[in-house]
Order: sequence, then C-alpha cells, then structure tokens
Amino acid sequence: MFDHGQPSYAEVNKDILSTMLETGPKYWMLLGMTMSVAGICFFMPWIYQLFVGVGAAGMNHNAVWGSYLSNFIFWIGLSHSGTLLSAVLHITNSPWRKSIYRSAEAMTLFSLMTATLFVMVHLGRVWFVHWSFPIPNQMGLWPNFRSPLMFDVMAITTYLTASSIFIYMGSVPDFAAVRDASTGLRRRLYTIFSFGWRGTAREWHTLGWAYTFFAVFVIPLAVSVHSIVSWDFALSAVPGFHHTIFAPYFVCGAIYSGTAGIVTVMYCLRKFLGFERYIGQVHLDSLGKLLITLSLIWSYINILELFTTWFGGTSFELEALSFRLTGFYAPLYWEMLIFCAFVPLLMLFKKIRWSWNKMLLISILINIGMLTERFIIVATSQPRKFLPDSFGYYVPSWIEISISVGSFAIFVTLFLIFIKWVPAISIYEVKETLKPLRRNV
Amino acid sequence: MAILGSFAFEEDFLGAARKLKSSGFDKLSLLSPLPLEEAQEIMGLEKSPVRHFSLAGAIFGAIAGFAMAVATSLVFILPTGGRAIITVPPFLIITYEMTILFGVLFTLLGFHFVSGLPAWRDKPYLTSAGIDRFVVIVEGAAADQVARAEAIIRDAGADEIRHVEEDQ
Amino acid sequence: MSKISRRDLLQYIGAGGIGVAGGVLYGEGVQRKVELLIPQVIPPEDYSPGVATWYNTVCNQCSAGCGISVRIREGKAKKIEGNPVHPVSRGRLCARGQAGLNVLYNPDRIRTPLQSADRGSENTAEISWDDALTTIGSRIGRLKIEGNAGRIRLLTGRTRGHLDELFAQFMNLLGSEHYQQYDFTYPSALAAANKTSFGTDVLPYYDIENADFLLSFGADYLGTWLSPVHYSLAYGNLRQGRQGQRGKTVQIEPRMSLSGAAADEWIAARPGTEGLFALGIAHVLVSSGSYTGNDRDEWSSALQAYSPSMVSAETEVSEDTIVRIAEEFGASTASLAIAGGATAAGTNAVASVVAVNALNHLAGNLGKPGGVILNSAQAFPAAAGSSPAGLQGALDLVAAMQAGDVEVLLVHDTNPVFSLPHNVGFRQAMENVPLIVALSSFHDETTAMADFILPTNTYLESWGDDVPDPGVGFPVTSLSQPVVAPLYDTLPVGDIILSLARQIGGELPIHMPWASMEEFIKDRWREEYDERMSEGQDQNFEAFWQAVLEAGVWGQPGAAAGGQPESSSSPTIAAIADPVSKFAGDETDYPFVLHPYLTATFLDGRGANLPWLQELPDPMTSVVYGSWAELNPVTADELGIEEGDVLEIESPAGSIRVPAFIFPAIRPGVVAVPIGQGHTSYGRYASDRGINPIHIVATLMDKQSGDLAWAATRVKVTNTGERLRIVKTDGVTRTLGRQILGPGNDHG
Amino acid sequence: MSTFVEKLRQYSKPGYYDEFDYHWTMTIDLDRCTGCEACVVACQAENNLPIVGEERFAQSREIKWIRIERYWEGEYPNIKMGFIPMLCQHCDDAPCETACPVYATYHNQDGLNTQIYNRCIGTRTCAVYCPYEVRYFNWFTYTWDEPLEQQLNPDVSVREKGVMEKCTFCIQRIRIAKDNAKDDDRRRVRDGEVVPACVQSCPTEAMLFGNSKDPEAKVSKMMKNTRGYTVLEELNTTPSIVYLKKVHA
Repeated sequence: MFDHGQPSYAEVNKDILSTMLETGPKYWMLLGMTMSVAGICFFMPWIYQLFVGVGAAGMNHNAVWGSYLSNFIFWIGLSHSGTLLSAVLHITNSPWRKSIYRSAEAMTLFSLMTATLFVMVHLGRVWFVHWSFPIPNQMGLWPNFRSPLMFDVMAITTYLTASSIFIYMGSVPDFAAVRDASTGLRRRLYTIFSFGWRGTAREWHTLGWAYTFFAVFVIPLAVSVHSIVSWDFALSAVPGFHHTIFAPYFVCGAIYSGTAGIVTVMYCLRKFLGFERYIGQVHLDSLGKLLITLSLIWSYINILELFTTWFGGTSFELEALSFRLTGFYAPLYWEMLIFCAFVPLLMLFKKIRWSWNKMLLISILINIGMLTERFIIVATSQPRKFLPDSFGYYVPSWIEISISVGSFAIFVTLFLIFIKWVPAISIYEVKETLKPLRRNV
Repeated sequence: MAILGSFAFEEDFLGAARKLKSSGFDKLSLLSPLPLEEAQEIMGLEKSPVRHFSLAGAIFGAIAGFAMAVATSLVFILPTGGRAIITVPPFLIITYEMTILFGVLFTLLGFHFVSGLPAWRDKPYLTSAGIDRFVVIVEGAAADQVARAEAIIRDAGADEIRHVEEDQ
Repeated sequence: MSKISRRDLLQYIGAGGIGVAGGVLYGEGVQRKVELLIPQVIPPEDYSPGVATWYNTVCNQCSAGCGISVRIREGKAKKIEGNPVHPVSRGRLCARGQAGLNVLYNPDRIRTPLQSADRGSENTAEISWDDALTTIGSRIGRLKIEGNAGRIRLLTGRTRGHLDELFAQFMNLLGSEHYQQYDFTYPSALAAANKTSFGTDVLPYYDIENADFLLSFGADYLGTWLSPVHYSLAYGNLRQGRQGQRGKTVQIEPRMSLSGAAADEWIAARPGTEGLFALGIAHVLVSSGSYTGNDRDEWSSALQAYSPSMVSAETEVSEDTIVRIAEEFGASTASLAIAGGATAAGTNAVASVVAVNALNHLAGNLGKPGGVILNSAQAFPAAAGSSPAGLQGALDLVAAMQAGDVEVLLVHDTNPVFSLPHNVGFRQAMENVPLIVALSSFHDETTAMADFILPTNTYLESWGDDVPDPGVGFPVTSLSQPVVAPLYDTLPVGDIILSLARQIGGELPIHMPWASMEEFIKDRWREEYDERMSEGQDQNFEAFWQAVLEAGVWGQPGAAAGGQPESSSSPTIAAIADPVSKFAGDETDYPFVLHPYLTATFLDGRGANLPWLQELPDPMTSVVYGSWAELNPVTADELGIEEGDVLEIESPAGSIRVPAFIFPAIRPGVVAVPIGQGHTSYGRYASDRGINPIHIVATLMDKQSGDLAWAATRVKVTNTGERLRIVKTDGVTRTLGRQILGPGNDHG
Repeated sequence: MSTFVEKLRQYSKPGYYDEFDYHWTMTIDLDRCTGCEACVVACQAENNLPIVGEERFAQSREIKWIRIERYWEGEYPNIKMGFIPMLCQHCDDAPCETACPVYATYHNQDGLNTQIYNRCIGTRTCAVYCPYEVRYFNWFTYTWDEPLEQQLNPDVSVREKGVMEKCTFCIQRIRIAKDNAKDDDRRRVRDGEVVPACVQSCPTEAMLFGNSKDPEAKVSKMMKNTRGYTVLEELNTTPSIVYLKKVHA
C-alpha cells in the first residue's frame, strides 16, 4: 500500500497539512498563470460574446448546438469519476479509495462548475437563466417540467448540491485537523468550517452513517445525471441522437473519462504535492484495470451503435452515420476511436500499467478522445438531419476554441485554490488504512 | 469538572473506555483521530437515527417533486407537443431528482441533529486528539468519583491526564 | 444644525429608513392593485393592432405594370401587396415588386440635387434645386435659341403613360427629335416579329391561363418574361385551376429557367436553333395533316426544307421528340407557343419568333381562349409608350456623342453604362458630352457620369399612370399616386421637366402650363373622360377620378378584345427564313456558348441595390450575394472544375472572372452567367459584388429589330486555380430517397 | 370535488386540442408552386426579418421563416427540379414544444405553435429538435441601415440577440381578423378572411390557408385531395401543413 514505508499518524497530519499550510512562490506563479489564462481565454471572449451575441461563436442554422455543449458534456462526464467512484468504492469498502477520493470528489465539483459555466456560455440570453428554475420570476411563470432541459436543470442542481455536501461532510474531521494546526484567522475560519468537530465516537458514528447515505443517494444520482444529459439528445428525433443506447453510452463514457481524469490528477498530486507515500502503484494498477474495463464497455457500445444504425437501415440514420465515418469530421472520429478504443488496450501490459508517465499519457489521450467524442456527437448529427437541402457544416470559431482552452484553466485554478483550503487527501481515512499502533512493536 | 486522559495506543484507550463504562461513568466522550468501531460499540451506538431523516427526506422530495411538476402545469395550462397537461413520465424524472435532492438535504439535517454539531462552544478537547492521540473524557463525574476515574485512566496507560473546568 | 448629535443622526436615519420602507411597502403591496405581468402568455383581449391604410398604385419594378396596394401606418409604407382589383396582378405580387419598399427606404438614395466635380467619381457637392434648374435651363434655352436644339438628347428607360407623353412633348417643343428609350429587357424582337405575323407591334395577350399545351421557346414566363405575376397566376390555373384538366408545358432552352423547372418537359436544343426547332414542329404539323387551312400548300412549300431529320441534326434533339411534341401540339384544343429569352436574342431573333408565331398560326389558336389574343385599342393611345430602340438606337446615340453632336444629355431611369456591352463604348462616348444631367434616385454607373444629378422621387412618391404592356385583352389604365410624402429633397420626374420648361421659357410654359405632374395627369384624364370614358357613366369627373384613385386602376373588362388577328398567314410564311443564330467567335477558339440570363430578382441589374433581393436565394441555385457561372457536371468534370473555382470566361469582346457553379440542368457546352451583379456604383448593397456578363457580350445585332443579340457570343473557359466561396443556402439538393416531395415521388 | 377529479382526468389525456375553436391549416400545392420566392420576400416584409449581410449569410446565419428547398431528380437531359416551400409546420405533436424549458414555445388555443420571444432564453433546443429546421436563431441583434427601419411592421416585434424565432402563420393578421369578427359579433372568422403574407403573395395561388375545424373552408376540402401528404410523416409530428404533391405528366 505504501511505497515508502508506513508513516505515523503524526506524519500523516504533517505531510498532508503542510501542502496546505506552506505555500511557495511556485504555487503563486502557477495560480497567477492559470487565473490569467482563465481570464484572457475564457472570460474576455465570453464578455465579448455577451455584447455581440452568440454569433461570436461558429454555430449556425445547421448546427445550433456547438462546442459549448460538447464541452458541457465533457465536463459533466469528467465529474462522474469522483463522486460516483468514491461513493461506489465507499460502499464496497475498497481501501485503496481512501487516499484518492478527496481529490476525485474535488474534480467532480470543479468540473461540474465548469460544465455549468458552459451552459451559461451556451445560452442566448444568459441574463434570464433564472427563468429555468422553479422560483418566482418577473414572468410569473414556472418552467416546463416536460422539457429534457428541465431534467438537466434539476439533475445538475441536485448533483452540484449533493456533491458539495458529500465532499464537505467528508472533510469535516480534516477541517478540525486544520483548525488544530493553525492559528489566527485561519483557526477561526476552520473552527466554523469544522462545526466544532472533536472526533467523539458519536460524531464519527453519525458521520459514518450520514456519509453512507450520501453515497447511496449519490450513486443513482450520478447515473441519472449523465443519462439525463444524454436524453437532451436522445429525446430528439435527430438521426445520430435518437438512440436508446445513449444513456448507458453517456454514463459509461463519463465514468471512463472521469477515471482517466483521476489518473491525471493523481499524477499531479504525486508529482507536485509530494504525495508519493500515499498514492502508490496499487492505485495506479487498480485504476488501470478499471480503465481497461471501461474502455472495452465503451468500445462495445460504439460497435453496437454502428451496428444498430446499419441494421436499421433508414436513410436518415445511414446518412448521419456515413457523414460521421467519412464526412467532414471523419478524421476526428477515427482519432477518437484510436485514443479511446485502441490506446487503452496497451494497459493490458503490466509494465505500462505500472508506469506513471505512460499512464499519464494514456489518460490524457483518453480524455482528448472523449472530448472529441462529444464534439462529434454534437457536430456531426445536427447538420445531417432530415431535409438534405438544409445539410450544412459547423466549424468552431476562435472564440469557442479560446473558451474551451480557458475552461481548463478555470478547472486548474479551482483545483489550485482547493488544495490550499481543503486537505487534498483525507487525513483520517488514510489513518484508517494504517496498521494500528501497538505497544512494544 | 471533566477528566481528560490521552492515550498513544488504541488498545489502551479502548481498555480504559471499557473499564470506565463498566465502572458506571456514563458521561463519557471518546475522542479519536479516526473512526473506531469498538469505541462506538462501547458507547452503545448501533443504528443511527440519521436513516430516518434520509427516508423522510426522500419521501418528502418525491411528493414535492411530483406535486411541483403537476401544480406548475395546472397553473399554467400550456399544452406542448401534443402531450397531456399532466404528463406523468417526464414528471417522474423530476420526482426522481427531487427525491435525491431532499434525501441528501434531510440527511445533512439529520447529521447535524444527531451529532449535535455545529457546536462552537468550547468543550473539553485536546488538539492531539486530531493527530495521533486517543482521548477519553469523563464528564459530570461527582467530586468523589474523580479520583477513581483518574486511577482507571492512569492504570490503562494514559500518558497524560488533565482536569478541565466545565462551564455549566 | 450643529446641535444634532451622532446618536440623533442615527435615530433620524433609522426612522427615515423605516418610513421609506413602509411607504414603499404600502405603495407596492397595499395601494396598488396586484397585476401579474405574464407577457403574452394570454394576450390581453383589448389589445388593438392599430389601423393601417392601403393605397393603390402601380409597380415600377419591371415593365409588366402590376397594380399594387401599399400598406401605410403612421405615414410610413410598411408592405406592398398586389392590388386585388387590378387585372394584371389580381392581388398577387412577385418578390421584386414587394421589394419596392427597399427602393423607397433605400439608405443609398440621393437626397439632394448634386453637382459633380469630377465625372465618374462620387466627388459631388450639394446644390440647390433653383441653382441646378437655372443652370441647366439656361444651357438648354441657349441651345434652343441658337437653333441647336438637335444637340439636346433625352434618354430614358422604358417609359409609358403620360410621363412618356410629357417627355415627348418637352423634346418636341424644344425642337429636338432625340427622345429615345433604352431598356435591356424590352422585347424588341418579339414586337418586330409580331408586327410581321399579326400586323401590330402592340404585344398581344398570351392566354396561358386557358391553354392546354404551352410550348415555350426560351420565354421564362414565370420569372422574367413580359408579365411574370400575371403569367404565374395563369400557370397556376393551367395546372390545377380547372377540374379534371391539367395543362402541359414544354420548355425549350439551353439552361433550365424557373419556367423550365416548372415544365413537364425541358429540352435543351442546341443554342441558336430554337427557331429551327419551331419550324421542324411546323413542318410536322403541316405534313401530318393536322393543319387544314386554305393556304396549306403555301405553308407546305415554305416549310419543306425543315424536315424533322434535318431539324434534328441541327438542333440535336431527337426526331421522335420533335414529332411527338408536334403531334401533341396539334392535337391539343388550346395550344400556345411563345418565344423569348435566348430564343429572341440571337442574330436571328425575329426569324425565330416568327417561326414560333407560325406555330400559333398553324394551331389555329389566334384570337381564341388559350391562344394569342390581340389587345384592343387602349384608352390613351398616345400613352401606350414609345418603343424603346434596341442596340441600334444606343449605337446611334454613341456615334452622335463621339462625333460631338450631343451638347446636353438628359438621362432618366436607364443605365446603359451597365446594361450595354463594353464594346459599345457608351461610357467613353459620354465623356464627349459637355453637359450630362441625370434624373435619378440612385447613384448608378450612368448617374456617376453626370454633371448634375437631379434626385427624383421614387414611384411610391410620384403621380403617374400606366398602360400595362402586354395588356390583358381589354382596355386597362392604372393610376399611380404618392403613397407617402417624399422622404428627401427630391422631385417627381414630371415636375422636374415642367420646371425646366418654365426655366427655358418661350413657348414651352404656354404649351406645358401645368404646375405639377399631378395636375397634368388629371388634366389629361379629364379630357379622356369627357371624350370616351364617360360613356355609360352618370357621375361627374371628380367622382370618377376619386373612384379610379381608390381602385388604382380603370378598365373595361366588357369591352371587345382587339380586332381579329391577321387572318392571312402569308406575311408569316413570307418571313420564314433560315433561322439559325450566328455567333461571335469561332467554335475552335471559343468552345462554349455564353448564356447570360435575366434573374427574377435583379432583372437587368436594377434590383441589385435592394437588400431583400440581394438576400433572396436565387430560385434555381439558392446563391445569394454574388455572381456565378453555371456549368454542366459532365463538362465541369472534363475540365476538372469544382464549385467555387474561379473561372476566366473570355469572349472576343472581353473577359470576366467568376466562380463556377455546377448546375445539373444546363446543356454541356453552354456556360450560363446571371445578369444583375457587377455594379461598380449602385449603393452599398450592389457595389463591387460579382460581375456583369453583359459587358463581354459581343455587339451582334438582330438586323430586323436592331436588338442586341445577347445570346450569340462564344467564350472560352479557363480555370484560374483561385477559389471563391459561393454563398448559398442549399446543402444537398437530392432527396436521398427521402419522401420529401411526396410519397412515390422519390427519384433518388 | 368531482369536477376537480374530472379535470385532472381530462388533463391527463393527450388530445386537449379537440377543444379548440380553430385549427389553422395551410395547404401548399406543389403542382402550382414554381419556386419564385415571392413568399420569401412577403414574409421578410411582414415579419420584420433582418437583413443579415453577406458575411453572415455565408455562415448560414440567415433568417428566413419560409424558404424554398430544391431537389433535383434525374440527370441531364432528363432532369427535373422539385421545389418545396418549407416553413414552420405548426405540428400538433411538435417536438420543439416539449424541448423548451421555459415554455417559450407552446401550442395556443388556435392550434398554432407559438414562439414567445420574451420568454426565450436561447437554449436552441427547439431548433435541434425541429425536424424541418424552420426555427431561426438571432445570433446577433440585427440593425437596419437608416432609413430602412421605417418599413418595419409595427404589429410585429423586432427580436433581439439570443432569441429563437420562426413562422407564426402571421399571428398578427389572425388577431386582426379575430378582432374584426368580434366587432361584428361573429363567433368565428370567415373563411379567407385571414391570409398569412406568404399565402397572400403567392403568384400561382399555390398556397391556401384556413381553419380546418370548419368543414366548409376551402382548406378543409383541399386537404382531402388525393395528392395530399405531410412531410416526414414517419416522425408522427402531425403537421398543420398539407402538401399536395406535384403531378408527373
């Protein structure tokens, strides 16, 4: 479990809290950089777009949905690793979860926030976004609960709430540890954050129960969230969208990209925060095996989609399919297949599965492939709908590309802020994995 | 008057706790840096009442979700897509999400209710309990019992014993 | 004041705050009646949509003379629709007509009189009407006094009604014979051929509405030919207006036009041989015995040479097709043959149209429903419009200008610099004219050459009247009135001419005493009313005038149609000649035939400054904003040309560069380029966009009519290797087996 | 109480539309249609459609509530062109309506598929769901070159950026006709009293508009024509526009 020998309880506290409490200039430089990238690449173009109209992006009459939505799905997908994986592993009581789940959940939260930002960017009149919530507004009208978008609103709001609570509740004992290790303003803040946690048996007991219930709620929620996102597409009659397989396809893809995302994040935690002691080969190996499984499921669903489309043989679906395989965006399709279906097979070799650098590369490739997958779904189906005369093309504009790049900076910025506010590894749960200290041993 | 006993080893701590319990010290607090099932057993904690909150929340959410969707469509009779005004299948999805949302929220409420947190008042505490020490706190002990409790703690192998005034 | 302590101040602020909050609460919650703002969920019942006024007037967007109704709200024109009581448009209107609003409210209208400092540039200075009219008037007056009135020329577009009379009178009084018209779209060859065949050059009424079999030789009657709205109505009736009877149409042209697309059969005969095709059909009609007239033998001998086999060889249309069409044409009860477009724009234009007219003779459909009906005498004989002289007239004018015989040139409503081939040299010739005055609403290429630009009212701000040509079989006169007050410091053309007349003085003001065009028209109508229109009317003139103004049109539907057409077909027989067009450029150097065509949107380019029309997808190709050259897919394949490749199209008269468009319904060996774009100066929407194919048309002429043979130029096509994106709305123009056009209508 | 239950039961069944007074319907005879595009300009003039400019046109950002679609059949020389005017089909079972989270599009009491610009937040889902691709999005706030704005129809609002728009069957004309009917104490609008701008302009009289609830209306009779069909019937959207297919001689 621990590559460099078992640490003592005090060392655990010290190791993990030091990453939070001690901040070097490199951190500030990095934070400054990501914040400026986020500002320049994401917010400035967005403000421009707010003034000009969504026309600043490349979408058009043939494809009214574009990269904003594909990015939205991507980030929602990325969010599926953390909370879902953490909850599943919590319930199945897998010990290797404990040192990685906090960051994974943070990833969930931040990618969900980024995804929500993309909804905002996507909207034509974002200043009226509150009309889609069931709250009183100046229209005196509540939203249409028959709309798949309303399912989205409800699901994402619930998911965001539940994930925030999940990560927060899991961190309460650690907030207490931060409180105890700090002074002054920080101490006062963390006193509030930790609710006055002392670690009594009753507190642990209640937390344990509540946490399990959160986990129980979060699992079906996470599955429903991406199913619902897929229904935004599948509930339309558009060829290429209208597949019953879409919900499992999206959920599987989401977990797949999310898991790959965890590998990337773990690599960074290890590399930059010096958590080699806590995040070890066993994690990498387990995630590698999980990735292979997911990749195979994903490939299977893809083959299924191709097969059913071909077997169905309607002109609409076949045209959409042939456009996907051979049309304007075909190179992207084949790139996606290579990155998501073939490259992960390399992980069958233990040598690769045990190499941090190679796994990092594979995980990044998988996510590039998944980003492309979402883009292909959005961009190749709409311009090939029912009336051939209205066939067209969609090419993202510079604004869209810039905003997509900027979204990664936002994610990293949020993550950088996170590691200074919340222990990036769950202190008390790492302690659970240690062998208890015995007298005279 | 509260007595705090700090232990370096889990087994000693649990031993002290068991002994105190059997000696009739009921107002015990067992502080540990990580959840210990044995400690919870000693305290007699079995199934947590949090689960009732979860259930209540889920039921409330389900009803509220469905009711909200139906009520909205009845208040504004706006037919869409040739569907019925009360369109059950999509409303079930809303119901599902609201079930989970309120399940989670009520569970959170239940956590606070059952655990007694937030409790920002100063309570007997040792910072080391958050790091690597297991702490037994005996509260509300009568003056004549203090010495006995202290003895039990010391015998169990505590490396530090402290007395703290309780504010009443 | 200084006595207020801090505590007091806080109390006051607190009390004030509570007071304000209470007041607001009272005002918002208690006093005001609660009104939920639910915008347009249920629109309030008492919502009043406002009242619009409709004025009837005449469309001036092409020469069909449709009656229009203009919707006015708060003194602004909002919409143009067809005038339901007008016999030409019957409440309908084409795209071009509806875009008339863009003419009125065009941002590039000339708003004040201008004096040009530098011809051909937009370097102009504002000038007052008085100054402008005085300067021009004195110049003309001096020429008149000097006896050099012949050096004054007036060139207008197609003008009908009393404006035409006013122009003629003005020039007559000046003593100049040089009032001429030039209009690219005027069917000179048709008029000339009809003169031969039917004895009158007034266009007849082609009764498409009641025809069973319509054989159109190049005439795009649904898009650009004579009176598209009226013929569209007729077409609708021909197809589905009669119970159990669906008329058939056949279109013969090298490139599918709107009418070709609507036709049941589209035949791309070799360009220039359409007249021959008609003669081939005539031959079959006579030889098969379907024609039984007295002069059958004469026909027979005249048509002897045009056997189907010979015609088939020349036209490259199979013999079977010729015979089949001839038989169908002969067998139909009401068959009608019409000619226009490229058929009437070769060097043999008149001969071709005569050949087509021969078919009407042979089918015996003259003067019958579903055939050719001659128009009756119109109410205003003088106002039917002088025939515009075609290319010949323009060439004469150019020669005069070059020779320095023109001192003053007045131009109105025509743009010869744009709509004449470059070789004619109109622009260069204009430079020899000391004074050019343009009466125009827009800065077109011809106006740009003027020294004085006198801004005119648009047709929606002017008085006028019009006799539609072709008519509808009975006497009709439309009256046009200003529907809105003039937007700018502009004057109606008629008023400018009248002012000029006053300025020049002499006998002009005595013979032209009217203060305005309105007065002039009313005066003339009063005369006419007293003379003929009052028959059977028991109202006085004022009442009659009001009624006509309201209706926008006066007509006598009951009046007999014009006289029976020439019963003798001998003039037609005599005029049958070798009807194959000659082409400029020989086939080896210039392998393609250039087919410039009028577009339904821009016509000869006059519509290009209207944004609605620029944004209107071309009906056949869906292209907007720009020019293109159409090529058959096979031809394009052979030359390795794809859509968007910039082609250099070179004729003996010049060359143009234009992106290619692969068009499946065009004859191989023909390259079609739409007319209308390529303006160098015509406002923001038209300028520097596309190319003008008329410029590279060789200056060949049909000798009989003097009309430009714009379809008789050969070109060569080279791929420049550059690319230009063609802006169009179409994606894939095949149904891909989807039943979009109806079940069982799927042709992949 | 019983009425409440009754109401609930009624609201749980589809087919609410049977209650409506009007069902506005259009027939388009493709045998008459020549593809001349007069309807396109008529619509542009009536409904204040913007002039988008060449650059935006090139990016497929044009707004045409009615457009003509072109389909070639066959190859030269036996080639035919089929035109089909495509506008909002006002489907009874409109996929777009359920898509909107904010009720910006719904079915009104006349059987019209309406678009409420005020409510639209610009998710564009309706346009994705529409199989006919007749919903147009305002990518920008369009302006008119002075003085072209003077021709704007005061009965129709000018849309701002971020709003979806589409054919309304000229709802403002329907409203005027209904008002007139109300003034004259008529329960219903007379047949032919309402014509949308496109129908009004059509030079071949290919389009017909009316209330299909009225069996005597011309449009009701035309709908029964054996050539009648609806586009993309297999999607079960139940359009309110019946096309009459072209006759192939």
